[in-house]
Amino acid sequence: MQPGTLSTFLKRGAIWGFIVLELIFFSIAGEFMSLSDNAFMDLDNMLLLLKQSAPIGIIAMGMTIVMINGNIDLSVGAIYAISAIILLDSMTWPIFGALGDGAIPIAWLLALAVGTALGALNGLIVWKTGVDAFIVTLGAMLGYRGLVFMYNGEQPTSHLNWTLVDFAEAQFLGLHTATWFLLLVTAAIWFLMNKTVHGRNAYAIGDNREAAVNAGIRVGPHMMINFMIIGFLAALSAVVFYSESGSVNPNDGELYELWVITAVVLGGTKLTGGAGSIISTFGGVLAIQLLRKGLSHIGADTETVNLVIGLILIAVLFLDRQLNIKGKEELKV
Amino acid sequence: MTDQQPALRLEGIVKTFPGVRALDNVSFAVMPGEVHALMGENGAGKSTSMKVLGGIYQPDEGTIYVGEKPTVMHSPLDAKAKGIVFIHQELSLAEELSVAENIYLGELPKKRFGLVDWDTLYARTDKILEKLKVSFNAKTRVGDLSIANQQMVEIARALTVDAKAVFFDEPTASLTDAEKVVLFEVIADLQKQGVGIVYISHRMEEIFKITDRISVLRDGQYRGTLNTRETNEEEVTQLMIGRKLDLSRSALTHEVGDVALEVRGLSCGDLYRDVDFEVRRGEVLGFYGLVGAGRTEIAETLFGLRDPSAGKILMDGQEVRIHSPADAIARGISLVPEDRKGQGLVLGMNCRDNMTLPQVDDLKAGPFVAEGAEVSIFDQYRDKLDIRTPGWKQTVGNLSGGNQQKIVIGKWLSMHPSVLIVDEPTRGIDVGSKSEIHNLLRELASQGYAVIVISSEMPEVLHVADRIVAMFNGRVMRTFTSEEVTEDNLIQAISGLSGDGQAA
Amino acid sequence: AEHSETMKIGITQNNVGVDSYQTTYEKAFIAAAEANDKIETVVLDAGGDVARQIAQMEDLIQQEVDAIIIWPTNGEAVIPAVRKAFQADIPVIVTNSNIAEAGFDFVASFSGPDNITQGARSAEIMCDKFMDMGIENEAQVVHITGQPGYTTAIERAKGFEDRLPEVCPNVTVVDTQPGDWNREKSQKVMEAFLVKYDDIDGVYAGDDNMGVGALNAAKAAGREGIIFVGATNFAVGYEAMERGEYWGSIYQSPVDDAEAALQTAIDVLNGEEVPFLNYFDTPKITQDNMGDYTKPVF
Amino acid sequence: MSKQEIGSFLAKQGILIAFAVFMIGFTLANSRFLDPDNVMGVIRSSAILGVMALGVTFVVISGNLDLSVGSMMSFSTIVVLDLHDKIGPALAIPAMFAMTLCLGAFIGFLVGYLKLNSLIVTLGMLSAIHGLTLTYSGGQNMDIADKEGTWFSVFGQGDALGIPVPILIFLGLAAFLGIMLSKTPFGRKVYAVGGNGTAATFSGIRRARVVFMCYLMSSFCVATAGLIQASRSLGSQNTVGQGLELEVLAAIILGGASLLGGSGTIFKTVIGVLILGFIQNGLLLVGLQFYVQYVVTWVIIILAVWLDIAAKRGRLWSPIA
Ligand SMILES: Nc1ncnc2c1ncn2[C@@H]1O[C@H](COP(=O)(O)OP(=O)(O)OP(=O)(O)O)[C@@H](O)[C@H]1O
Ligand SMILES: Nc1ncnc2c1ncn2[C@@H]1O[C@H](COP(=O)(O)OP(=O)(O)OP(=O)(O)O)[C@@H](O)[C@H]1O
Ligand SMILES: [Mg+2]
Ligand SMILES: [Mg+2]
Repeated sequence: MQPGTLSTFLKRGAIWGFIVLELIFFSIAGEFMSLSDNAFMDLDNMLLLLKQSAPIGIIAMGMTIVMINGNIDLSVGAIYAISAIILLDSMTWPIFGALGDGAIPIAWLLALAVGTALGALNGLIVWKTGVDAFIVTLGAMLGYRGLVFMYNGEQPTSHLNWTLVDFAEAQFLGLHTATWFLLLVTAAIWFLMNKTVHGRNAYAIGDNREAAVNAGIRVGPHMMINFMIIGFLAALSAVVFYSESGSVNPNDGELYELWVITAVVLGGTKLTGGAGSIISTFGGVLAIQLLRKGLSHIGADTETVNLVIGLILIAVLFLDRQLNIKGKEELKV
Repeated sequence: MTDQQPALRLEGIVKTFPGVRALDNVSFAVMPGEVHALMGENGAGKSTSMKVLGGIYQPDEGTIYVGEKPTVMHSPLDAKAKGIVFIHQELSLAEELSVAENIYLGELPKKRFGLVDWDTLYARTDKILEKLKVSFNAKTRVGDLSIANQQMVEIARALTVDAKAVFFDEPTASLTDAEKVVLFEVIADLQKQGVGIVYISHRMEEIFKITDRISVLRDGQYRGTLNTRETNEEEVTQLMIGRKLDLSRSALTHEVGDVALEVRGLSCGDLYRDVDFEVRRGEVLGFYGLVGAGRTEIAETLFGLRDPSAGKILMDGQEVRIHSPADAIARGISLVPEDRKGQGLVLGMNCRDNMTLPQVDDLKAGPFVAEGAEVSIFDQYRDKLDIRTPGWKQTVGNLSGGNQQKIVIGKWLSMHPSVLIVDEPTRGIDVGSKSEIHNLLRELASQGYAVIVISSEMPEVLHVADRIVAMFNGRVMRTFTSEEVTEDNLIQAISGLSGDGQAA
Repeated sequence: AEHSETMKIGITQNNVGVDSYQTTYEKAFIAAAEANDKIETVVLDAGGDVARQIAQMEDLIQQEVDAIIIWPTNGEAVIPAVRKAFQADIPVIVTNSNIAEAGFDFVASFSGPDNITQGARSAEIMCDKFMDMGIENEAQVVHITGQPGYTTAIERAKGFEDRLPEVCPNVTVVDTQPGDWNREKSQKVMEAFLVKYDDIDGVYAGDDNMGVGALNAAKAAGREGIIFVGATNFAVGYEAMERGEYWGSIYQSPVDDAEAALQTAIDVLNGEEVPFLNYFDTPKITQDNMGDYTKPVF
Repeated sequence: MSKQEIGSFLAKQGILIAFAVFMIGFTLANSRFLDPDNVMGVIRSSAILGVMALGVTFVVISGNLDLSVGSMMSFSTIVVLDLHDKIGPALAIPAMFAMTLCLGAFIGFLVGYLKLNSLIVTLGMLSAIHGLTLTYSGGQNMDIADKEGTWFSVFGQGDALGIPVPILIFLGLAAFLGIMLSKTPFGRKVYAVGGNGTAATFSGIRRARVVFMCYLMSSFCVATAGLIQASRSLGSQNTVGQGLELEVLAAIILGGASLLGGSGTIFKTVIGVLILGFIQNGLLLVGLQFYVQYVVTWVIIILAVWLDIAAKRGRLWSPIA
């Protein structure tokens, strides 16, 4: 084993170690503190965990690309809400009325198209104006949210379609529909980032934008494509979730960006870009969902949940840093 | 070669930046199969010419011809498509990616569906690496390579396309002699294939060794082209700086005083072990060794940036513990670091503020920074070091590479240190300024400073140092006095074949 | 079912941290549950997030509780989750604000205030006062609503705006802006209203927190004679009424709310007959009758 | 003036120009907009956000972010209101400042000395401090019992020389911190650390200490904002500061500071704060829905930052291919 391999291994595995720790903790604590007779690690509960990870998880995959690319997207929560509105509202449009359930795929496509377009708009602004993505998407987070409210005022937008609900609630090979989407997206994005030229260029641009420009990579369109991907995935997440719930509040998806970024960072993606792994992001998503689920399993109250989630985030960051320190002789900067 | 048409020609190029006329009517032509040197002082406009050609900047006036055709270079991509390749002065690599991915950055071989063709990629890379005789392989992460090896990766890029013209901007600034030899072979190869080569360097010996013609810029203006075989260093220098240079070494006109700094048995993990040396007031101590020998790490330890794992540091006979640069500065140690962009300068700050940064706490009028005092310090060192800038308000990032380096040197000289450590002080510095800096270092020593010079250029250490510490692989192999040292025994020592028989 | 042993009741609340009504509700709920040794509870908070609430519903179903009480974050989005509980034979009691009609089939009972009536009553309180003052034909009112998107906010606003023209057809509502259930936000909104309109006779706020924010703005601007009416009487509102600065509100106790919900759940589990819409009473409270009510503890 | 000079004038003053355009636009739309009472009112209600933005400006220039200021402000407000009735205002104020500074010191320690990423640390603290506040208050609103008789109301409601005290605090603090940032060695170090932390370390600057101090200043400003807030309404909900962190960031960005660190000034932040305040107020006066404000803020942020960097680089469109 080369020197450093152990710490690399530990680092890569840190998130999975953390997940195991959570599982052990909640299983034991659950024995004493939970009302439920079912164990925390009950198979059904774990399947639910995967399903419940889907809304954040699907977006997190897109965020990983964007962050590896050296950008960030704070507007995903708003895109999620807009796409949801389009999804539910379009099914009630008179032109699709005659189609019955045939309107469903059209509604899906419309929602996905809108999400992709909003992502494209972010990407285009980042590309053409050269304004930092953090600022562009911070603005869009407000602006897109404004659009959400403009669409239907403060009213929720609802359309409960039981066919859709049944589809969303279905289980195939034991896994829920949402889980399938999450797994498919994870696999697809993993493939994109590791096997394709686009993916490798994303790493290169995030690592050293100037070098990429000098090497003739078309950085602008490349970034725009990534913003379109995350827009698409935010919409897909909405499609998956709202197919089941059938109603969207104008403030739905608020703070999603924070949860998503948290998951991605827990998974070890560098905030400055250039490094990150899809599989670890998946781990990050599970870790967060597990934490939420576990805390409610043992009956922690609101203030404790807030406190614990905040501190754990910091603790994991700290641990990650400790694992990364090479030794005492490291340069002190 | 006279009746051939040029591979690439510039005509009447003008490029201005706010307050600076960086290129003022520059014209020259590169023939296929020639090595064409571009020379000039720091800030003369060499890198800017290159960036104009590469589509990174658009010229305000003038025309670029590729072959006979007037051409607009829209972007680096465009330039590349037209067969023009650039090896930039500043390393331009993605550290997290592999060597192969960096070499083929922007043009990874593809299979169907945009998939990376890894097999082809590695095969091609291996072929290039073989040519370059390097020790790393295609899959190594670039961030794990030494600076010199990273430079080799950069150079490897020139070999990936069928280039019409290749530009090298100071490629040897951080290469060892062995690697230079390889580089020159590569250049000769390209030359044979009829590629036009533009070679930017401040090192005369290289220029005269490998180039066919020399074009000279001064203050953004074209000063003429010379045939290398028909000219000499003196003429080129004169054209570059408008006067003759005195290259003689100022002899020691003073007594060497007592020991200012002493290091005993100093070790730092695997980086270096059991290092002993001392430096006296009035003396220039050189550190010479191959890249990776651990010299920089010793300097960083002395400057409080690394904690030693064993050994002690003594100043004026007293053992001292230095935990931070602030400690080091308080004890009168200054360090001119080797990486000016990363470690030396705050690029977005102006020249004055950069120069006075380490002493900003001491330059006070009441609770405020005494800006008048700062300006006068800046003016003093601008004159002393001949820094070319429109004024102290200029953002340092807009200065040419060499002038940036001078700001860093000025920054630490103005601290009046008792021990001055300079790490690769003349990397990227033009001949005129280089000899000025050498003289300055000698002069400082004669004023009673203890000076440590770390350099990878043998002529430089031989020229400025009174004694030379030869390092190999983290150990001191031998310490030479200037009487003992010869090129041969120095090379032996730094290759691990110690002059006095200690094998490594 | 026969429930001689302990009953396990799960509750998922909307957003506990957001105001003291919800906090007091949670405390009262836990206290009421602890007072009854036949009951064990799992108390969850959705933090205002629909997705989290649905996940909590799924968790509660998976934990096989005997009944679920839900304070919906969105009255429609939770319907499929409620259906799931229904299909798992777990009775669901909706509390505080109801779910949409499409879900009524899956719900055992709703227990809570009638927000539309509350809004209407606030309109009546205001109108009556205007009549006392003799300005019922010219009065201008501004309306500060709760957090956009929340059922409670929407229903109260609807109740108020539908009822006011019925009782006082000549009173005009000149402007409406949300105060997000937030006193500070509401103060800012009111400041702008005060600049914009020289003549404001009444302010209706979706709850007393916002009402008091608006009152503070009016006091700071030195504008007097404005009639403030709110809803969900908070301690601050009660105090302002004592000082004679705030006219009236709707008395709604989170303790009643919580106890009613728990009792409804127990009744359902015990197989008793419960009305489907189990409203608890939320009377009008004004400076005139406030002596009949104790000061709220929240 | 040459074209270039116009360009650089626009670059430096662009935000002021945008500000002027806005003021004129709103005045045309509603004549009361420039009413002295309204202007005072806007500045006064911007003071709380403004005071917080002053501190965060230091943090941002030093190259970090602070997303915890909103929930920290809720904490300060709740604490000082609670202590007011328990130990009296004279003791409550210093006690609250001490507690808030402890939080700031904790964040400063994590980001400065342990070198943890500030985005994530302050995100974590956003949640953790909210939990802390809820634990402290038990989730209840906090109100002062005797609202009429306390001198505590002076910070939020008082006047001096005809000017509301919050405005005096805001502008006074802005002047003080502005001078500190632009004229003192500490200010210089903040810029250096944000511009290039490694180079700052190599220059003998104790980077960790500088970052630590920036967070301390930030928490000091938050405590001051909490004081004004508490004094203004003499009672509060637990969520009073929620979401302000983003408004603070928006104001600082509008002022033209780079989130990468190393640039920005207090003066520009003040302008940014005022722009946000006047937009909010202006739209309310014009009678537009609150969500129009979101869209307007979006457009303005992007235009302001775009024009700013476009003027700096001398061309409108980004040079990236
Ligand atoms: N982006 C810029 N903005 C303003 N001035 C610039 C910019 N780039 C270069 N300059 C100025 O243009 C002049 C030429 O710089 P250039 O980098 O071409 O010099 P050089 O000949 O490569 O010098 P060196 O040998 O030091 O690398 C210098 O005075 C420099 O300060
Ligand atoms: N970017 C880098 N990332 C990781 N390790 C590096 C990097 N650069 C250098 N090193 C390692 O640090 C050590 C010292 O490298 P360096 O080239 O600075 O040596 P040096 O003795 O200071 O020589 P020189 O002064 O010629 O640079 C080597 O072991 C090298 O592998
Ligand atoms: Mg150059
Ligand atoms: Mg070195």
